[in-house]
Amino acid sequence: MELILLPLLRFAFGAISMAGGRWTRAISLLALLCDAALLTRIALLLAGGARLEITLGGWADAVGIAFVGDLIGLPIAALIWGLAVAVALYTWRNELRPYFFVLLHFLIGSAFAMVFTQDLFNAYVILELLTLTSFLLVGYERKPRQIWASLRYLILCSVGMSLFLLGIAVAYYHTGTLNVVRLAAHIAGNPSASWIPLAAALLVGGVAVKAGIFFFSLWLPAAHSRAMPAVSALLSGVVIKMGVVELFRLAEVFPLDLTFTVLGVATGLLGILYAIQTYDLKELLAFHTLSQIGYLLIGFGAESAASRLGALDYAIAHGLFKALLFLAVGQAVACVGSSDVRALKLERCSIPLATRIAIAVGMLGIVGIPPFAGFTAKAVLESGVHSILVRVMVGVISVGTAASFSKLLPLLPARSTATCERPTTAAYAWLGGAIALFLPLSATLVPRSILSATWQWPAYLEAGIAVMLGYGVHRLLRGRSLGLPKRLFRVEEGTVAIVAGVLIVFALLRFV
Amino acid sequence: MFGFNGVTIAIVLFGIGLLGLIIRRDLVIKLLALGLVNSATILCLVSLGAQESGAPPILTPDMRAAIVDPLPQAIVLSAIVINFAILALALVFVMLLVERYHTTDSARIERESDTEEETWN
Amino acid sequence: MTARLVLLGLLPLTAALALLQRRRLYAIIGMALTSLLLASVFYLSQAPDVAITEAAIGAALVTFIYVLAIRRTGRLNVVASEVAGLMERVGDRIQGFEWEILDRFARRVGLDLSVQFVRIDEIEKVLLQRDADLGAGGLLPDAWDRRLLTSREHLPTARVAIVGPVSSAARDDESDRPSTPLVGHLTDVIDAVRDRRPIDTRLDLARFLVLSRHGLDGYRVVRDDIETGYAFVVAPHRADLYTQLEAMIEELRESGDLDRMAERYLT
Amino acid sequence: MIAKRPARSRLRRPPGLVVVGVILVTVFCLVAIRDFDYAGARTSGSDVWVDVAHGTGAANVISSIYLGARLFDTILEVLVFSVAALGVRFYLSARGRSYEAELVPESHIVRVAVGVLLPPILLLGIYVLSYGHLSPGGGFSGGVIGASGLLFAAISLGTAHVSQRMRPPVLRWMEWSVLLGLIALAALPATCSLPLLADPLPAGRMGSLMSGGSIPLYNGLIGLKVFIGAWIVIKHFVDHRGEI
Repeated sequence: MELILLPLLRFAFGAISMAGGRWTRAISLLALLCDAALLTRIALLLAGGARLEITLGGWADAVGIAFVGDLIGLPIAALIWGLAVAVALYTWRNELRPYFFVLLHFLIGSAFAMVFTQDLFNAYVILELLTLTSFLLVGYERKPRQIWASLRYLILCSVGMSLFLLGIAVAYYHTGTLNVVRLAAHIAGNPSASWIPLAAALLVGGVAVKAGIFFFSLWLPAAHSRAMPAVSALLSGVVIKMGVVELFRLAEVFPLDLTFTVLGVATGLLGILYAIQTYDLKELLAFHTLSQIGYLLIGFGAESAASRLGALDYAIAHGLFKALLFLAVGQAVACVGSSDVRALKLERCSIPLATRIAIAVGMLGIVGIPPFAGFTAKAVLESGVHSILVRVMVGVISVGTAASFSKLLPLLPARSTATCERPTTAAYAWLGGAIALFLPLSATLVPRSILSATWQWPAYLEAGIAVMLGYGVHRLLRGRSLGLPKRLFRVEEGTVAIVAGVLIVFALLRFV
Repeated sequence: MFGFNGVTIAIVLFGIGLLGLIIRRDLVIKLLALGLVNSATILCLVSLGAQESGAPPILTPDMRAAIVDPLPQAIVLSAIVINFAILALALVFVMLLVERYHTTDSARIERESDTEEETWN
Repeated sequence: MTARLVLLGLLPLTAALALLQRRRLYAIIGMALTSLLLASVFYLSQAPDVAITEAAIGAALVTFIYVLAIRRTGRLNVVASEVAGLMERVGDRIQGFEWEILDRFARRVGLDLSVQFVRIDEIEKVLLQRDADLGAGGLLPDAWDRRLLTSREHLPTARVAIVGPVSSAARDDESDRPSTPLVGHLTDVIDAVRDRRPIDTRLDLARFLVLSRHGLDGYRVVRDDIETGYAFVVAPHRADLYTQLEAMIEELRESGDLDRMAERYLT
Repeated sequence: MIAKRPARSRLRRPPGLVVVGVILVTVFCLVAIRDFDYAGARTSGSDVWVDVAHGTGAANVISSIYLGARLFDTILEVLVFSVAALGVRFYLSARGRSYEAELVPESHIVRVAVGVLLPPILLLGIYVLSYGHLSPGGGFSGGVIGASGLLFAAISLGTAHVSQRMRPPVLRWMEWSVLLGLIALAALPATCSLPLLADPLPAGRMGSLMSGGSIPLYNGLIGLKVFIGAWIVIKHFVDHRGEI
């Protein structure tokens, strides 16, 4: 009941916001409060040991849409809520049209629904609603570059969703169900049926377009870096994560360990390489989102409880940090008037102090410096990865992260002569608080034994070495371009890459 | 295996749509190709249940044959509407791009938007 | 069942043909055909619901939207200010001297003529926004934006300055007074004359004739000496139209048709 | 016509991508057709849905799934449609023309034709909508058929003419209130201790107009919503025609 009420209320608030008027902002606050109450209630029910499973409308299990609230869904729902609050605080003084709030309500409502749904076609519709709302939000300011970025986003996502629907067709034809759990039971009964690789490749490929996997999501860098900061934060923290959530669901149905590891490593490495190459600050963050999704996939592909928990942990930590970074960087860029790191460096005095502190905190968290949540999550994730090769790759990605973020170091130390202070400190404080709170919270997710095992000196040492090496790489490469092609990110290349990606996933499942 | 049936044709249409998306540069035709890709999946789903002896999924007092599987048809209705929504919005965005770049050639728009100086605020 | 198979076989053909078209309109029509075939296939696949929805949305609505969105290459969009004798509405039809020229011109170059009437001071904006190809309706050749192309004058006219109402302390040296050209709609001037409000404006001959029907007692009317004439204004993106239009006006003038038309409409 | 020839060659896509694309797509199609393993129609499992239809009382099994067992999908779909209408209006109206232009009516015949054709089209829409639970059709197709009738009127008489009847402030109000009504209708069962999205009304005698529980209600609301949404989309496209 609470599970479905959460999205439905958001939709109702969205419908009311369509009317416009001066109550729009008050309604968005009311929506946040309602969400908080419902989420608390769900958390209490779960803590009380209840298993939250409903079929919408009270229909039989075989015909209705099933919603399940569990310990994977709840933290992500909490993350969505936290980011919604941050965005509300960040845009508090901005002049926004009711239209913006309508889209926001719909986006958050559908994200809540996505977290709980167990139905493949329901997931398809939700993902489409997410695509459309986020697509409109990217183009909200109507700058031509934004429009072009979001049009590419729409086209590629639509191709991806068509692949997903084709996958649904294959799976439904052979099993007669759309429910993930029932599908898993079917496949467990006959794990070598010839259609399984095709269905898995289509479903995974389709969602991967939305989830920010490198082969598939070539629209992502442009869309994320050109949107307005609040929207970028939501895209990175919420919309992308919904694709990842669906991938995790699929991982419970199909044997996807190897696929996830391969895709994760490829995504991580390519994301990092492009991040090192670019000097556009917002683009850097966007490429980073890719590399971090790579981490998540590696964690989920490692097939151990610890790494999966670590991945979940990391998904939330990344959502918080990346949102903080996008918001802070957005403000810095607005103050300086350019998103080029070199221009920002020259004008760094005009960036407000709070913004620079926020950037520093976000950086430290993403790079994985010990007291921050990023470190814990990363350590837990790595503790579950047993293959040496994959561990090395994870290490390389860590080094790359440090290297690409070293570019931001010169921004930090300067006396502030800020002239364009905008009252967004509350958003930073909120996210900062969430990050600080996240440490004890993650302890409730991850068993104490795993947690204490990771807080050991090898992990500290590893983090330290990674940062040092990263800085070294940064000094070494300084000013030199890696020569990676930029034209990869066009529509045509994106389409070819999606088809190629589906075939690769298919080959991995079929022949390996 | 390679029989002549709805599913096969649907997948062929899907392929044609993808090729159109890759080969044609005009954005309007790209959108047409995207529409074809979407319609192809719909054809695929509808074809899952299509059979000669089946009856349409509408119950009448004197049913002579069993109805075909209605679920794919029901979910396809949602997909058609969603595709329309996507198309309408994509066309609006193409209009906005034409207003700025005076062309629907994706390569040209790509080049101009890359060289364009972004003005913040 | 054979019907269904035949239609299924046609689908890839029409789809491929549609996507191979060079002209967008043909591609759109091809895809509409494909959608229609698809709807019939759905109907024959025991899916009448899907067939209806696909026919209503996929085949009809989507096609309409595409056709509405693309630029009609076969259309000559004229933006005009309404002037009696030159371009005026009579019931559902438009007639006048300039209308006939444009009508002949559109026929000659094979375009459909479509006219939008706006206020005279908005014509320039419309043309610069590329919302129309050609401006007409008693336009004088001077004082247009430099990007617009002004055709040669097709009908001589003159400017008339109207000042007044003339008070007892009227000055004599009107000739070197700076007088403002006509801005806004003719109806504004007419309203002012009716209310006997002071005006100081210059009108072209055709508009002056309309105005004079409302009685100009008490207003001083001075005819400019400078010879001028009516012209068409062409939007910058239709330079091709400009040369053709020039050639055609020249032809009409030489054949004497222009004079005959002027006689028919303006006397 | 002003396009410069030399610029084209620089913009030409490298043939490599096309070749790779053709090969990959072909392989994809072959693989998909082979591994789909399609061997005739799926027939098993339709009994479940017949039971569902008997539960809702709607003779059209599709609409009993669409507005019964999978109602949540449909609500989301209506939201998608509303978002589309919202987006079209937001992007096209703000950059609207800054001058008033009146389009000259094409001819007398067109006007008469619209007068003759419009009522039957609207009637057909209403029929398709209100018999959606008994025969093929429903809210979406009914709404779209009605809106395409308006499309004819808008093209031939101008949108201003049609907007005199369909006034924008009223439409705006209806737009959100119908959506809210739909969500409220879905949440209503909670007040009589049924699960959300359930159907509180009696099923009725199958085959009669007053059957199907709340399905005709949903059809009506969705039809209204789609009619308005489609009209908004059409209006803006007619106003901005010929822009690409």
